[in-house]
Amino acid sequence: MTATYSVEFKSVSKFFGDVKAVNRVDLQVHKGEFFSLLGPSGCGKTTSLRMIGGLEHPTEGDVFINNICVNNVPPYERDSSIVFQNLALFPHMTVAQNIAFGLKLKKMPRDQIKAKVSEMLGLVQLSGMEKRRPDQLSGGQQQRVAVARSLVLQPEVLLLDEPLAALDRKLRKEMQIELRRIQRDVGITFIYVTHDQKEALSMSDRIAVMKDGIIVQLGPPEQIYEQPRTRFVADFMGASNVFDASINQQNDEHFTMKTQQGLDVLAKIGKTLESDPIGFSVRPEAVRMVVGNEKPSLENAYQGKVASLVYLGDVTEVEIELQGGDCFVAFVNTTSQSTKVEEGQAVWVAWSAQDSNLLLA
Amino acid sequence: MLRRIAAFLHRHPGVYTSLMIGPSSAVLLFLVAVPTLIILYFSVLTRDSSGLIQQVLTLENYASLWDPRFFWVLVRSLALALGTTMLCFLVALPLAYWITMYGGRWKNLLIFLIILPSWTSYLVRVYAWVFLLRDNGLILNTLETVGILAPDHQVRLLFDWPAVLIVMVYSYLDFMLIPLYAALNRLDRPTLEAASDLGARPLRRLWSITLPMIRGGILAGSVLVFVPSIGEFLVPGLMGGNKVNMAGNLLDWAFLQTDNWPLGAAMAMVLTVIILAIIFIYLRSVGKQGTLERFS
Amino acid sequence: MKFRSWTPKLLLIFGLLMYVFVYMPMVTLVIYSFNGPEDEERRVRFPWIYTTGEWHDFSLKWYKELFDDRDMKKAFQNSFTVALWSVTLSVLLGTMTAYTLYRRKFWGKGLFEQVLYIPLFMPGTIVGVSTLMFFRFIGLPRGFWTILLAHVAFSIPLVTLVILARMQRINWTLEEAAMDLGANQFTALRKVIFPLLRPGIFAAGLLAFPWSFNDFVITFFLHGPKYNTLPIMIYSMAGRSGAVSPVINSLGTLILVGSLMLIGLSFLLQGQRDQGKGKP
Amino acid sequence: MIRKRILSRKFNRRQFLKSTAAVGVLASTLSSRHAFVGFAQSDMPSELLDAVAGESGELNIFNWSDYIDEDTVPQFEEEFGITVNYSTYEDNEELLAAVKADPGAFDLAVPTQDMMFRMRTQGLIQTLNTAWLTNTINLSAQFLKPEWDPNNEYFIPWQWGTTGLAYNSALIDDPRTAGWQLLFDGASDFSGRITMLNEKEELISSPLKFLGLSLNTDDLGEIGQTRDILLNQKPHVSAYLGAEVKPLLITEDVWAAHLWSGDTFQAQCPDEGGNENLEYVIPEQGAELWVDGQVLLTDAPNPATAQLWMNFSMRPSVNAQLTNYVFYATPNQASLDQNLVDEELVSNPSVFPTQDILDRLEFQLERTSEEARQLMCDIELDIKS
Repeated sequence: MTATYSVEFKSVSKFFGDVKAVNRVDLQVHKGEFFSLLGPSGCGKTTSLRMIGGLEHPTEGDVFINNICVNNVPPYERDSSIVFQNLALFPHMTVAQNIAFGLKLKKMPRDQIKAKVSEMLGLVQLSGMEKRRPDQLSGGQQQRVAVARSLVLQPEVLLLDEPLAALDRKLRKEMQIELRRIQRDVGITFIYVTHDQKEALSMSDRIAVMKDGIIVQLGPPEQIYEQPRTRFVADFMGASNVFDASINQQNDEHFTMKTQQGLDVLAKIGKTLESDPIGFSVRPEAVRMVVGNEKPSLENAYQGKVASLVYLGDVTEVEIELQGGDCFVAFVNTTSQSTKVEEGQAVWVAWSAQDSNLLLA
Repeated sequence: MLRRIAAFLHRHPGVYTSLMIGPSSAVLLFLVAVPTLIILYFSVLTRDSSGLIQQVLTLENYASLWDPRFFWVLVRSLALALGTTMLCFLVALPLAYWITMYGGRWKNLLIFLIILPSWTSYLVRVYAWVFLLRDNGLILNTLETVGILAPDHQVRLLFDWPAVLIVMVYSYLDFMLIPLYAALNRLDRPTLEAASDLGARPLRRLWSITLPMIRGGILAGSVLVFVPSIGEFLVPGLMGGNKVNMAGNLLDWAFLQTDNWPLGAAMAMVLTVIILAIIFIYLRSVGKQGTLERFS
Repeated sequence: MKFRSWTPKLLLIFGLLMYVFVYMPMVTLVIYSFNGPEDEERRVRFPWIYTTGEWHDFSLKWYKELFDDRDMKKAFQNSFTVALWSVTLSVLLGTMTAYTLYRRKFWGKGLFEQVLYIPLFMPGTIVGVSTLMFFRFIGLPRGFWTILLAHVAFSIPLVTLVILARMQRINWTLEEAAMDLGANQFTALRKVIFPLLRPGIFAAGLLAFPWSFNDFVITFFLHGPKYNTLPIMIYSMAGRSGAVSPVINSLGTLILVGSLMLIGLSFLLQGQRDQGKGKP
Repeated sequence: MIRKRILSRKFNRRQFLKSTAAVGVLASTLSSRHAFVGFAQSDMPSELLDAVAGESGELNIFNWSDYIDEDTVPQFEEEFGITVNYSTYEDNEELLAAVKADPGAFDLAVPTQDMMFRMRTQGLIQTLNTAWLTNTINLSAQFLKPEWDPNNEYFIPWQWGTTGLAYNSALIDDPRTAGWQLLFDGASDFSGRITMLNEKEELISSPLKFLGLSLNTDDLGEIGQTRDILLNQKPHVSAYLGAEVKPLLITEDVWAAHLWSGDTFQAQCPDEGGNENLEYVIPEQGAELWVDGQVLLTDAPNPATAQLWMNFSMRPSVNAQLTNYVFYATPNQASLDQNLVDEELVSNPSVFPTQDILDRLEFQLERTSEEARQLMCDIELDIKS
């Protein structure tokens, strides 16, 4: 018996003229999962979402919802619902009318609609706002209405297209938590499109990173963050220490990589690699900076001097230039008095071989 | 049922598009494109001596248009249309400017008041001009009373081209005013202020900043006034006393007075070609945004 | 700086003069509509004499006659019927056209747009004679249908352009949202796009109705001897008697008052809605 | 019901109807409508009424605008139970174009005598059943077998008039007012104060008469002479108008006009507001006499009803009523004999010219020469371009 997926792509492509917006993508989204599509603009994430919702028709391949091919099912008959980037609340209807819109089309009896709407308003904490029009609500409230309007239909999957992009930082943070809470409460599959890696990391069960119409890496947030598979993912996830390097030596446990500046770096292999690595990355929080002459007892340890200091509040970002010319960034806890350094000061840079993440082509 | 249709149309968006655009395409095809071809067809038919049309092809109708009299009527039409356009522009620009800059919250009302008269019959208003413009009419009498005209003046307005021009400007003013107003309203005030700040005198500013920036509106207004006024026939007939005739009067003459459809069709064809050329050049130079300007 | 101070005043004077220019014929019309014989019951053979300039007496005679005039009623009815149908059809087709032009790509779209704009510019005389020849060619006798068809054809571009302008201001994701929430294309149009488009449609109707109601030139060529619209009737009455009958002036005055009331009402309704919107 | 309506109508009217038919109506309304139609047999032959009964009960009339008394149509409708659809036109050419464009739209029209010729040659009109038209006997001798319709089988006269000269005697004190010289020789003296009629035939007739020629001439040289006369006059002509000149005559913007008799009388308007200084002359060189008559159109859907109307129109009372309303002359001798026409009209020589004036008048007939017609079109184009 095959597993039931909420959403499945089988070799799905979407071409707009010569532009391959989505290129032979295979994807499975599990039931009840909070799944994110992450990538820069134009990577095909929104197009993928719209194909699930039925607003775009795949050029090739099949889209499944609940193991049923929905290629020829119009959006209004699909068991999915979208929360649009610009929310698309109907400006001529009240909050209650907006939420009831889909239910009315389903010809649900009036009293049931009323009950459902007030239940939904409770869920998104908007009770008492039924009579207002969208333009009388704050950004966050509008957000909630949009989510409620879709959720009230109890779709198999809720599709969210960068719904928080227009909000300010603080509200965004709140809404992230709120969305996650709602998703846990209702247990519906969420597919969330975003270009903000922090948002994806903080909310998702799994993340698919897309680039040029292809999923380049798919996995849980920790994996995506700690073990970016390619240079693109590493860059996109905000890693600062990314280096081109080639294999120097290899044994059962370790690789030795050589950077262009001639630095030899040790990396540990967890599993077999599909192709030869072309570089490596080290997360700044894994890099240790040690003041003094004593070499730290980690596999990789090099001497350099402090090139710049950027105060970030709780941590200080220290850039250290090694003798070969490579630059490393380390996050140093600001509160620790012992690590007070100045520009030009000589320091050690060190990290464990496990933290050297190999990058593939 | 409707659900099935909707689903079908969803799968076949081409069919949906055709259904949506089909009726108006048919209307445009049969009432704009085909009639133009029919003009062409009638213009090469023969009219026999008893006035009946014979299906004999001939170019004679075009040949008989090669007559200085037709030529002068055409020139007069173009000249009066051009005069109307220029006068409309000269009058509408300060008016539109005044409304935009000093209209404040009355702006919409002021524009609306200009359009309002067009709600009552055009004919009645045109006839009213006869009584305003005649020798013992309100306008000349007022000018005499005020002393602008001497009591024994020989100024005549009615039944000559000044009357035609005045009433044409009256009829077409809003066609010019609205695009100009729309363009001026969109004008970026800071840009004008920057120009003044950089030392542009008002007239200089008008010439080198304002006018170029509302070019689209000026073009739209000019075409909307110029082209329809070429074919005008009511105003020159009534105001020109059937002396200052324009192309439209000749069409009326050929079709309804002398019942010579082939000749009239040839005239209409020549006019159509001229007008289509103007529209074509205009659409090329501003694109469809320009046409939209009048209405947004 | 001196320049600045007199420019607005000059413009103001000019502007007021322009309003005088625009309203002079209207005022004449309204005044003459009240100029009648002392004895309102008296039968007047040549009512047009009361519009030649001399002031006789304030009289409501022409308003009374207006309501008794069988031909006038008929012509008014005809004009109204044509205008109503023409507006209904052209708004329907124009909305469909505008929607398709705005939202869809199709073969021949460029050409379609070019042809669409032509009627906006074409002089009425040419339109009149060309459609007249067309109708004779296909053997459709002149009358209601010829007028209506021509009016529809020449209102569609007007309506389409007005609605297109409005469509530029619509958030089209709403249509997708509606479909996503379970509305098919038609329901989405009806429940979401149409309500948002309503002001545009209203504006288009407001332009197209008086256009059709008052059109003289095209109708002149197409009306046929048995189907008179109001402008045609005014033309023939005025042509025969030499002046517009004061009865027509009273009709013109009533139409003016009616449209003012209509506009005032719509402004009022609009205002109330805007106020309602403002409240939290 | 019917009686009540008719009584109130009749007593409200300015002139009380004296015709036998009207009395008959009053007498017969005690019974049903059929009975009173039956009564009208004295006036209308029974075969005609039978034929009418077989038709649709409607009548489509196409007439000049403002050319009928307000009560004529209702009177006919009430008497015979027919619904009349009444449409109007402004000039003969419009009539011709309309009849050609919409065959079957009308039963009868009222062309001027020369247009009747053209319509006949183009097969647009059909012969009448003279046996039905019993009231023909009421016609004046002049119209009773005229040259253009020797058997009265095409054309039933409606009203007639002349095309002459209207001028303001207070503004123009000039011996040239006796004839066409006022408008041609005197044009420069009254520059901008004179108007000419707009219609081609009328426009060219006046210089022909001025030259002492027949207005029916086919001689190209003679017609050609009018071109120079008209072109020399053109700079001084204020406008080429039809009836639109009437208000301008009243306000004295126009001092002299080439105009029809009835319209001049309207501008003089004895009722009120007219200009009493207006005079109408039939120029000494002669002028055009015309008569508008009813014709039965070829594709008439209700030919019998149309002829019923024609016969009705020849009732002395009905035609007198027309004359009293439109100020043109009645072709109905019986109307005059029974003193049904207002005295002020009968005694006015511009409406009913005296015999010596009548001798100077000429009917326009249809030109047979295509060249002459072409030349006239060409001259008209010279004036209008």
